Amino acid sequence: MIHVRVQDQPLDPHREVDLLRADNPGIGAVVSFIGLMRDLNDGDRVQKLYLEHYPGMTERALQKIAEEAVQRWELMGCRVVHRVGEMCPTDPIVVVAVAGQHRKEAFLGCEFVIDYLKTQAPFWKKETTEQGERWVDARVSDDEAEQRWRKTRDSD
Amino acid sequence: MIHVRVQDQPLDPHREVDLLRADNPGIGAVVSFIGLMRDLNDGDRVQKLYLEHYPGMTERALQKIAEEAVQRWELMGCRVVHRVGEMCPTDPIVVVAVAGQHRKEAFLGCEFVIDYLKTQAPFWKKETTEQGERWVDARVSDDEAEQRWRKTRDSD
Amino acid sequence: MIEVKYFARFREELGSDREQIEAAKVDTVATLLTQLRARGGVWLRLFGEEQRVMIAVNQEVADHATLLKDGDEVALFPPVTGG
Amino acid sequence: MIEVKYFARFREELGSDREQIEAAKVDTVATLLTQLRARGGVWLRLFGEEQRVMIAVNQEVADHATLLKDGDEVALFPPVTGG
Repeated sequence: MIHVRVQDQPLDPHREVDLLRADNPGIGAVVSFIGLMRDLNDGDRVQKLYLEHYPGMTERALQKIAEEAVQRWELMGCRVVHRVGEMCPTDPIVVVAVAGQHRKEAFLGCEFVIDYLKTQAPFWKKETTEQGERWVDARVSDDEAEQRWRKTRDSD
Repeated sequence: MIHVRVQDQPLDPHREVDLLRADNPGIGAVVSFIGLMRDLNDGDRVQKLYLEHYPGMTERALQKIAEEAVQRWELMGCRVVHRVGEMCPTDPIVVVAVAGQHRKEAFLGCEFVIDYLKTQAPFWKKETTEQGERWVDARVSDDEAEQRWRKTRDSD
Repeated sequence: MIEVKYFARFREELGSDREQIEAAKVDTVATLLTQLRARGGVWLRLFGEEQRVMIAVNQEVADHATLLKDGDEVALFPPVTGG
Repeated sequence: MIEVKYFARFREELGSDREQIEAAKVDTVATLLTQLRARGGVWLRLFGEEQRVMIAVNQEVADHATLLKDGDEVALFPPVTGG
């Protein structure tokens, strides 16, 4: 029901959604998030993107986040697949696909997973622009997105 | 950039996501919702589902909802496709696929569209169980989900 | 004339999906509903004051106060259940 | 021994992705960081008090107070930017 994976091969989001849904006629809602490589970041054209991770810890972090989402919203399934290595604009970087009986919990679970992944899972982006290579800085907005789940924890 | 459609043929969610993304390397986030026919509703096994709509008004309502979402969250695309007629468990009933530069607006836009669709777009479900046919009642939770967007309107 | 359309459960219970009503007799949705209720029986039951009836005029959401004129299309239907 | 791993920008700037450090000399992450800073130069710059350094011990998120023992794996890395 939970599946997490890190791969350097191109990512097929549709396959993850199909595997999530397979053989479960009790699923009423599937929400999926696909993060894609943009050709523009902070105003500069980006030609290539390189993603580094921490083998072992990264998978553990993803597993933990997915398990928490499934438990918290009683999801019927959650798949998180993240690509690493070198990629080009329009390539999928990450897919989070979540299944539930109803839409509310599927949306919450999916957003929770990607918000936590952004701030907790050890991945680092390095982009190549016309000016050369640069490591991407973390966004304050990502920290804020994650914080929101902590605040509402007791009031769920 | 906006596409809405009502069809009686089986729905292919992946195709809608592909069309949404096509040829736009500026898209950083795609959020999609797939509503699926469940084999269980209110405790009863459901064998078949029939969906009726109001040709003309339904498409207008979907178009209006999609336009509002795109404008409100500056989305880069929104596709809403809804199936009508007869269908079976696990069949997709509706797909809402939304593209944005970043994930936050894509999640909000997608949820807004499906919440409004549920309460504003003229579709009606009739299900066949072992006890016979019955029209599905509207859910109070759907009204509440829609209300939320009105409340936050001024504070966006 | 005003064309009145019925959908879903209303259509089935009334045994009709549409009818033409004399425009001169109805100036708002409220007067149209009053006229339909006056038929009694299933009409009174479906369109009674306490019932949830959704209304569209010319394919836009409307309410009891919406004005009607010759050539308008009015639709009456139960709360929607799509998605 | 304690194995210390460096990732991403830290790895590049230090020109090293890992090293072994005598366990007897470090009892917490804080003392490990103090020892690294004492090397000066790029070490002081990357691991200075005001820098954002994320810490993992045995592949779990940790902080300055986390205790260290022989055989532990410590990772130091910049704020993550995946997804």
